[in-house]
Amino acid sequence: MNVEQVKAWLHGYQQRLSEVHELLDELDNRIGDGDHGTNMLRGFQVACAQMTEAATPSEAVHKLAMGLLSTVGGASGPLYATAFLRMSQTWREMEEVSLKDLSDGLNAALAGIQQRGSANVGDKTMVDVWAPSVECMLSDPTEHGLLEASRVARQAALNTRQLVARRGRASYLGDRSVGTCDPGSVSSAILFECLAITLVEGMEAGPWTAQVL
Amino acid sequence: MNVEQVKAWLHGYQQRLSEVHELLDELDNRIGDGDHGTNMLRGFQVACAQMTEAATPSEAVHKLAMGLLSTVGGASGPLYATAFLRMSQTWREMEEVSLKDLSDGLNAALAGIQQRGSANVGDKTMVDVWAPSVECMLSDPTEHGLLEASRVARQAALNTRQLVARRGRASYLGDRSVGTCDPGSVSSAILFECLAITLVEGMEAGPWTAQVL
Amino acid sequence: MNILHPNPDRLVTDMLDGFVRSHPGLARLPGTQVIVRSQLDQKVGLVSGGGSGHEPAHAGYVGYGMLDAAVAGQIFTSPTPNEVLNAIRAVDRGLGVLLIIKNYTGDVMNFEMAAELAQDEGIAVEKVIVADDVAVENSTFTIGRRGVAGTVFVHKIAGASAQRGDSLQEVKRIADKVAARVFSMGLALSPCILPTTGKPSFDLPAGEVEIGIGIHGEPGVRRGSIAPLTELVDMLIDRVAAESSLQKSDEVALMINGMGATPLAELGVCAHHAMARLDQIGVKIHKSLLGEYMTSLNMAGFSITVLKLDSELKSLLDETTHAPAWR
Amino acid sequence: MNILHPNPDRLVTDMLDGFVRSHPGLARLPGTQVIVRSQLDQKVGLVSGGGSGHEPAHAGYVGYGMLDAAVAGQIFTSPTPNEVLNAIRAVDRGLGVLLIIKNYTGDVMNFEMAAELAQDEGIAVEKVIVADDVAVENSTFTIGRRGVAGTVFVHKIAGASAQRGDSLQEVKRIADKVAARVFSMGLALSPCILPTTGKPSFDLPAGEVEIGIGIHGEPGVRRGSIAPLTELVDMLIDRVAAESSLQKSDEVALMINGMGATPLAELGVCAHHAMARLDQIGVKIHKSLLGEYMTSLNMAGFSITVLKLDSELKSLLDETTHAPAWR
Ligand SMILES: Nc1ncnc2c1ncn2[C@@H]1O[C@H](COP(=O)(O)OP(=O)(O)O)[C@@H](O)[C@H]1O
Ligand SMILES: Nc1ncnc2c1ncn2[C@@H]1O[C@H](COP(=O)(O)OP(=O)(O)O)[C@@H](O)[C@H]1O
Ligand SMILES: [Mg+2]
Ligand SMILES: [Mg+2]
Ligand SMILES: [Mg+2]
Ligand SMILES: [Mg+2]
Repeated sequence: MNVEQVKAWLHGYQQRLSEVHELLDELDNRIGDGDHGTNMLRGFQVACAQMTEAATPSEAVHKLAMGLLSTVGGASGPLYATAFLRMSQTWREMEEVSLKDLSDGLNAALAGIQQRGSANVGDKTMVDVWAPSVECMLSDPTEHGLLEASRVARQAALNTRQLVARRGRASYLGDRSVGTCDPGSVSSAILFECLAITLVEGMEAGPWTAQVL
Repeated sequence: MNVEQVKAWLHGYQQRLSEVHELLDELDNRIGDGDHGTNMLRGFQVACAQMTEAATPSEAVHKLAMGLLSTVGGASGPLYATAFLRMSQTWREMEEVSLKDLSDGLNAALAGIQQRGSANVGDKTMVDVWAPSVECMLSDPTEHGLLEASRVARQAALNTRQLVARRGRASYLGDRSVGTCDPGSVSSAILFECLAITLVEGMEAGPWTAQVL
Repeated sequence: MNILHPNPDRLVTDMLDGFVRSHPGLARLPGTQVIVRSQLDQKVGLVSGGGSGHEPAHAGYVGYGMLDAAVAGQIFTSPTPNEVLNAIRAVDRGLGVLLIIKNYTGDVMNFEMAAELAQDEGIAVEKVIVADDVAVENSTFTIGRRGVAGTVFVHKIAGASAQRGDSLQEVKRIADKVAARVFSMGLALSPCILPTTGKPSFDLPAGEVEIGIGIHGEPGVRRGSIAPLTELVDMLIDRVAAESSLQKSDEVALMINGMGATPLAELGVCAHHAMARLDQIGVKIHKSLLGEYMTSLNMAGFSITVLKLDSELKSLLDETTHAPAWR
Repeated sequence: MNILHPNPDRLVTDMLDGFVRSHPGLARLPGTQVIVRSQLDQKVGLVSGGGSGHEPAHAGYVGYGMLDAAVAGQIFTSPTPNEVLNAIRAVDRGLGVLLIIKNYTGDVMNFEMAAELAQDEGIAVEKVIVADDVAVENSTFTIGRRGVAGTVFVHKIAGASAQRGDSLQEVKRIADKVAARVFSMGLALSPCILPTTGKPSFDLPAGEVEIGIGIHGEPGVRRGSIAPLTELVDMLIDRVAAESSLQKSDEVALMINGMGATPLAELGVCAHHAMARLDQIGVKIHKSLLGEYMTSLNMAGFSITVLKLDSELKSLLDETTHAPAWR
């Protein structure tokens, strides 16, 4: 993956956010404070514009992270920013990242998310998506593994519906948090999906609608 | 009219208020602040109880007025209190009041209301009811005149519907005050009606409902 | 959805007791709905009041440098003459009492009857009638304008005058001057819900606003469609400016007053736009008040008040007060 | 019905500008959403903040004797680390800075990232995390309780400590002590309407209340049917009393906090009932605050906060402050 592909991935994601931000707000409204889509869209709009000058994958995600850090706020801001900062560190000095490097970067990102937010799998947070998807990529760092990771991410996001939230704002609802998919998990699954779309010919965006979620 | 009849009149009125206070509130809600029925009921409940000891018509309405003065508040409080104070002055020293005395008392009451509130006929206030009814009684101080006064009062209250308010809270609405009967006119018309019921055999209460008003 | 009051008859007295225990400088005259300063100074007494439902008015303006007593009626109902008389008697220190009355038929009549009763007892009583609501046309055929949020400026400035020891005539002169120079207009985005009936004070279709409202949940003098906030604010400021003949170099005090259910965040945005408009006109803003000063229960909306200052009013406005709701 | 904002992106900055021009002691750091005292004293700096929509929090608590800076995020969204860092840099006088953070994942992470960045620059930074909401079960499996209205007491008392010249460690000790002794719980009679979407934050059938709400328009931990106010108040007081192990002879500060759309009249009635219940328990009320301190836009409802005092906290609580929203 070269720097242009990294940019394509993230611009693609920004584009997707502009389509689904109301859906993410709606999910967050049910078990949180209704701003996850607005937060993410605001952040990626500004942050993506700051990537323009970046010459390497590492630089691109670093600029993105700094942009997120100064615009998103909320819980998702520091978490996504930390994730991209860790990718940037992993890919330092690389002109291009292999699928193996990509997997390592995503793995480091997951570690960063967990360090910042101390959530575990099953807590109904974005970790529920990142953990199995990264697992997938690590064990099979190929196009096939990436497609699989995207599929797994989607399923994991849907599976958060039946979980009781134990981290983040939704956790205050206790049992009442069951029955709605976690918004950060959905935004994370879409990030993995956009990655697969960028790197794998013929891969298409899945339906993310209120009916499905 | 002896003191017991005065008390019967006002207790009858209190009883009637407990039936129509929500209607009066509703009328006041449309062009005022929705409290005329509540104000009147609160006032007459307390004030009627204070009449018990009264030995003469004058004393009865004096005690009633003092009770109203300490409980009603709002625009209607001082107006009705002034009205009954003037009746009390007119009837001073009388053991019993004739229909002529009654007419004089009501006429003095009207003068008091106009002095306190400086409203004229046509301003969409209780004066629109008092003025023609008192006129009626003065020109024919008999049972027939009283029945006629009650009928005139009712019609005058209904006629306030098409007037633009120029005094009281409804006046702030300007042209928007047209289309609803003035609540103080309705409560006044019912007062005249109760008087006729007390003094004239066979007289019955008319329908005061949202449909009619 | 309103609170369910176990005993609606005690709503006002319970509220007053909650207030008094939260503000050590206030006391309730036993057996009445009158709030007085717990310690009175040797000066002209100031009494205001009106129906309840306008909190923090009027009890919130009782304190050093403002009122000596506030008389609370039932919700949106003028207090009775007896109650006002209780207040006058309690605060008179032999130097007379000024009544600050908002121009509503009920308030005027009840306070005037009380003034007559007090004068009969030998107490010197003067009154000022506040009629700052420029939404209502001023004409000799009507009862004139309503008293709304601008009344708070009369409390403040007359309060400072009385506090420094001015005579009853002088306090009245100053109060009349403020009343003559204060102009307000408001609008509602929703009615209020009356605690007695649980019903809205009027129906307002989505997308419409009531323009030129009073403070008793009444509909406005006209209905408009909802426009961006800047337009609504400009409309209010422009009307107030025209009615008060605001000039380029005038100095004013501004009040952005919430009607009860408008978030302070949105009032802050209103304040920003209102000041921007006054800047355009070239008016100097000496002081700006932001918050809830004269409410209409839980009505959503706001009013804008402009007081034209001169050096006398300015210095009195800037004097210290300890009344809990002035800030 | 909400206000129509011509430019929703500028909602927060317009609001802050409206605030700043209404309060001469406040200034906005140019280009940021940080409100600072216009004159800083040589003392430990105090910074708090969070999402907007809680007004008068947090800008209203900036002033002599309370905060030095408040950082405002977007509506209900934690501010970014950059913004918090701006505030820390602005108020540090070489004596260090205390961050007062409400226990929300977003607030904690963003403030902590800012603290790390500031420490990298050589600024001494400490933090206190407020988690006063007893509606949420406290367990090691969860993130613990939320920070709600009780945070205002931390601002006040830590503010007094810093103002008298205490060291960063001492201010932190006192702030932690307040945080450990403050307990809150609230309920909602209606959701709030989000200005961004114009939609209610949740659906609530008529006749029901959300019990144990936060301050971001979230539904409560459970739903109940509407009961007379006395019962609701008793329920909140009893829960707070149990969680704080209130004893007969304890002395407390009480806060009755409106969520944004509940009339002050009704808050006064709440205060009356709450104090009656505390009287029954035999607790002494040293001070009682009544009004809107930490809101959730235009949500209808209220919260009750009890702070258990000792002589140290009592004297700091009684110290002077000029922050506009403290009264
Ligand atoms: N401790 C945590 N660890 C990992 N992810 C978290 C944590 N807390 C919250 N999240 C994620 O953040 C999302 C919410 O983000 P957002 O709505 O933008 O912020 P906020 O909750 O502050 O409003 C949740 O859906 C969840 O996936
Ligand atoms: N100046 C006036 N003269 C005569 N009657 C008046 C005047 N002003 C108001 N009224 C009467 O009072 C009634 C309203 O009374 P009420 O609702 O109890 O008081 P308020 O208007 O203070 O709420 C009106 O319907 C009208 O008939
Ligand atoms: Mg959220
Ligand atoms: Mg009325
Ligand atoms: Mg009334
Ligand atoms: Mg948020």
